Amino acid sequence: MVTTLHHILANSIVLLALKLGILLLLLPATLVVGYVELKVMAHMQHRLGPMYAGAYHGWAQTLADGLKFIQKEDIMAAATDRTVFSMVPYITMLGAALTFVVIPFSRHGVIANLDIGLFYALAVSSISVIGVLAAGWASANKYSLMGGLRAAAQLIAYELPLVLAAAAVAMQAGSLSLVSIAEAQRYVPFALWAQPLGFLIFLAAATAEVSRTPFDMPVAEAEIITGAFTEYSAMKFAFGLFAAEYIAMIGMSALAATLFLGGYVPLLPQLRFVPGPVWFLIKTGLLIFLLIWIRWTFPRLREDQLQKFAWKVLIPLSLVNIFVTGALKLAHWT
Amino acid sequence: MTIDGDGRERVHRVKLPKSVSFLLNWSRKYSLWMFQFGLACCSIEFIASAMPKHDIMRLGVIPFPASPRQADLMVVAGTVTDKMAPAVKRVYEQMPEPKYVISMGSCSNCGGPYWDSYCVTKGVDQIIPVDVYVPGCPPRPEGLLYGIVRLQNKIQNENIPERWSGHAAKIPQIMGTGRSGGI
Amino acid sequence: MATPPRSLRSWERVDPEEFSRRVAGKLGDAAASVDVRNGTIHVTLPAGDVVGAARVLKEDPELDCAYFNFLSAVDWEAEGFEVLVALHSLTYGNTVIAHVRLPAESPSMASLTALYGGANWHERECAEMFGIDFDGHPNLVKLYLPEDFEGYPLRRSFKLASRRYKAWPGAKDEEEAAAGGPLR
Amino acid sequence: MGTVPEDLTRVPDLSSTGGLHTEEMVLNVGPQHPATHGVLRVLVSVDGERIVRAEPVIGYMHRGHEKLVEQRDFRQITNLLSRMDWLSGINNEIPASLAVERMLELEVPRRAQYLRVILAELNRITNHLMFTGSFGLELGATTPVMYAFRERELIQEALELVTGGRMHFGFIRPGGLKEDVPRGFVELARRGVRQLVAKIPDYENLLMGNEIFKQRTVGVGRLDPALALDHGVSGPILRACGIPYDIRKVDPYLVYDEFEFDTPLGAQGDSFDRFWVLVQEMKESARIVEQALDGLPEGSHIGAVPKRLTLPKGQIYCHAENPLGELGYYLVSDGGNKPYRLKIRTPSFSNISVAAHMLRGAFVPDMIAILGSMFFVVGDIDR
Repeated sequence: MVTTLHHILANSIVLLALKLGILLLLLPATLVVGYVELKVMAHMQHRLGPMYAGAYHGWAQTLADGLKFIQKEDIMAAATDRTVFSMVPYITMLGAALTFVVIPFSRHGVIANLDIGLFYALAVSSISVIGVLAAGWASANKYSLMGGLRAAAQLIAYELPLVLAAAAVAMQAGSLSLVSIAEAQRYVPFALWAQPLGFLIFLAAATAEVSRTPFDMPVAEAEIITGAFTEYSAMKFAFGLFAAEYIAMIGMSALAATLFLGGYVPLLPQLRFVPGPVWFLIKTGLLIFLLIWIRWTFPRLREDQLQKFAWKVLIPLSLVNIFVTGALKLAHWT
Repeated sequence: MTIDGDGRERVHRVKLPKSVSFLLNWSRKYSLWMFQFGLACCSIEFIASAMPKHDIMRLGVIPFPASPRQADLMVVAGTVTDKMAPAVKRVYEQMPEPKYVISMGSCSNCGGPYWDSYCVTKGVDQIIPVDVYVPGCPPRPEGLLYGIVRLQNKIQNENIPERWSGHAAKIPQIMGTGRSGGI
Repeated sequence: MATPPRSLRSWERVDPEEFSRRVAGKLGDAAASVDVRNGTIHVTLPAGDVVGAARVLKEDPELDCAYFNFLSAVDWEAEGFEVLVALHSLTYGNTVIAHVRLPAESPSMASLTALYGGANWHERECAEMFGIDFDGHPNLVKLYLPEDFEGYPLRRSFKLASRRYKAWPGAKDEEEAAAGGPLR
Repeated sequence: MGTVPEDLTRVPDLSSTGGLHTEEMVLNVGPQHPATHGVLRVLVSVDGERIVRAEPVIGYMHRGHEKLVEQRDFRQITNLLSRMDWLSGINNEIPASLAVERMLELEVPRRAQYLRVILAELNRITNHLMFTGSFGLELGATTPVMYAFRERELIQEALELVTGGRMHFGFIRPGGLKEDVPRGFVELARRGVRQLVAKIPDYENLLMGNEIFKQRTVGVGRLDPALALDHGVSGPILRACGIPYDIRKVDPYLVYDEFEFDTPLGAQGDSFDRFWVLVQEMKESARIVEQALDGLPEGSHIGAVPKRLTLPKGQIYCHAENPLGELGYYLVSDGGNKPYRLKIRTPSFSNISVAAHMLRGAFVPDMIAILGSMFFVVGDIDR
């Protein structure tokens, strides 16, 4: 009976609205995550963080930030390539946001359940780097250029382990569809038994993908002054760097939660009454918290050290992981 | 903008609904991204104000941006020398409007203990407009926090059309002499 | 890597009196006078061969003044300038300060940069503050002040403009006030 | 010996580019840059991310202390000198008073000497804590600086209780101290250093125990001892090269010879060693403070100082171990109540003059690690 209900829901207009809502909710979600980051950071550092904006524990801090950025003067220096410069925020935002098209919030709460969902998610998530590179080039600023080049160099280093770790998951689940992958983890997430190594590799690579410490060399404030985004101000900055970073962070966390923690699938059969989206949000939230935690604890690596780490550690490890997964699969089925 | 009979520019007064103007002012008041700009001694107290004991972030002052392009507030903390003055001015010019300046400490207010030096600019207000002066040598972190609250009050009462047309006169706030370290 | 300096290997404090006798013996005629004041050895060198004397101080294993402490000057107005070169011997724990007298008109001295790399900035500072020329310095441009600054601030003849117009903060002791100095 | 070693003056071999012709880019770092904490400017020529040449440009904080003290009398100059290296006011004031006292042959009461040592060491701790935190900050770790300031505020509280100031104390007078310490100081100071010693393992674990931190600092910015001596490098940076030059030991002033403490020495002279020495020195300072608090004698806080402070004609060189290295005052008196000339030999000036050699051949991110571990205060460089 439950399945029929789902079936009806899957084709209703209500669900269509829900699907659109997911995309529309992305901006408010960045505000929430931004606020959470400020508060978590502050409490880790023995501080309180924002307390006055919005009266209660500074809940409206990021809202004020957003409203303020709208009012700021949009500066473009004379030497900038104006067209490319202006396009950058759209590219980085879009690249980050498109991932959500295939991420299942519940069994049917997915905008498009593509057969090659995983492939699609990994492909679109690397679009934003083009934006960063373009920003570095168009800004006509040496620091930005260095930031852009660092981002491009980083892309090659982390993209391979990211894809290889995801490939092992696809092998394990026997599907590239994210819904099938989540379903394959009913009650036992992959991170716990089949893919713990893959999970760690994926997390490391995903941190590099969203340029967060210890892999935040493309934006390193102390070295190259927010890198590619040195010259950006006002809304271009808010969207190009801030919103894009948070959306990418949410996106990668959601992807990792789906691939390794089972996404919307409950952790225990007894807890089936808790709806799928809640499970999904809890798991994604945990991973976001983890990323924030790492961000405010570790120093950053050097670009060449990241390359070494990616090529000499992550990639061999992920190949081993694939091999082991394949071997186990073979042993199990024969 | 039109030109008056006597050749002066006159701004068409745009009336903003009170609620809108309140909201816009409120957002700028609580989102003061502060440019990390330390010059001399005061910069240490300036850093101390961002640290656990005083935690300037409570007031919505976010000390993140390393680039002036993303900053709303510049705290000139320390002695401005004649050699540094062009750089200070340039940094100020790189900030996007609406922007605010707090002059922190006696040196940047008036030269302070270096009043007779041959290479110190006596007062940063000679090169950039200042919104709030915080006295002290150096001011205690609490002094800076009070200065920020004064700035926030000022922002909350701003007339947005005037400010954006560039016609609002900059009226600096001069704080009462609080208790401060040093001389 | 170069051989570690002797200072690394051993460390003993030699009595300043004894060390000054050693300095006097090693420098011989190169030093006009050697004496000890407050535990520091003061050597007066003629302006002619400062580098030679410094080389002896640095390279003689019994002196071993390899540590370049500072270089500066004192303006004695009509009596010319006195350049101070402070060297330290880590091995024997003594500071040697060389005094070099230069004329008030176009003072000039040989640069120590070839012997002590650290002298570079000190000489630049000295040149910009006192107007002393250092022969053989690779890059004798202004160190502190803006390019267009005129005058040599640390010369006694350089008066502070602010002081000229504003005698604040007034007399600093009773005698000065009695002599008609400005009051607070 | 003592000259610049060949391998450090040479531009590094760039054959790693495979003979590819690459263009150098001049990058202007500063005078306003987050990594130069203050207003140091470094002009670097980079090839990709490798530094081919680097030239520090200083003078952006030159305030003319040496000229200004000629206009102020001996009681006033300590107030100005306190502002020179703004992280260690007490330590700046001490040798200036010492110079005056030695010239006048003034007797300083033992209580004042002990209190000077306590205040100087507390000040050294606050200075070192600042650099402990900011070094992490520059390498991208934002949290250690917050923890460092937590302890710093505690010790600052003790200093504030005594002097009324947080940074510029103006508390050391020729002949002794401005005032005696108030009640409760001994307990507060003891609590401060005890908490610090208890928390130091936290910093050690958070930074030095971190693999990424090691990767960024071990072997980075190695300073050759001969080059260091040649440039007059002193303080923790020199000791990180393994040279036991600590003025508190080699030329004891105040009552430092009555206390038991060690001089931590590094072996490699790289960024990691410099940081390690810095952290160890805090423990040693805490040891000194504890001993001095235990043995604090009773008595007066200031000796018999003449009402009118005039110095006999003469010259004196007086140096002390500042937190950052050797601080020396060369005082020339013409018999008046003001210094005829005061040459200030600051540690940071000499320390940073060697930076050009250290930066050559490093990567741009290494520049941050090197400059961060050179522990300089711009006011101390420029005076």
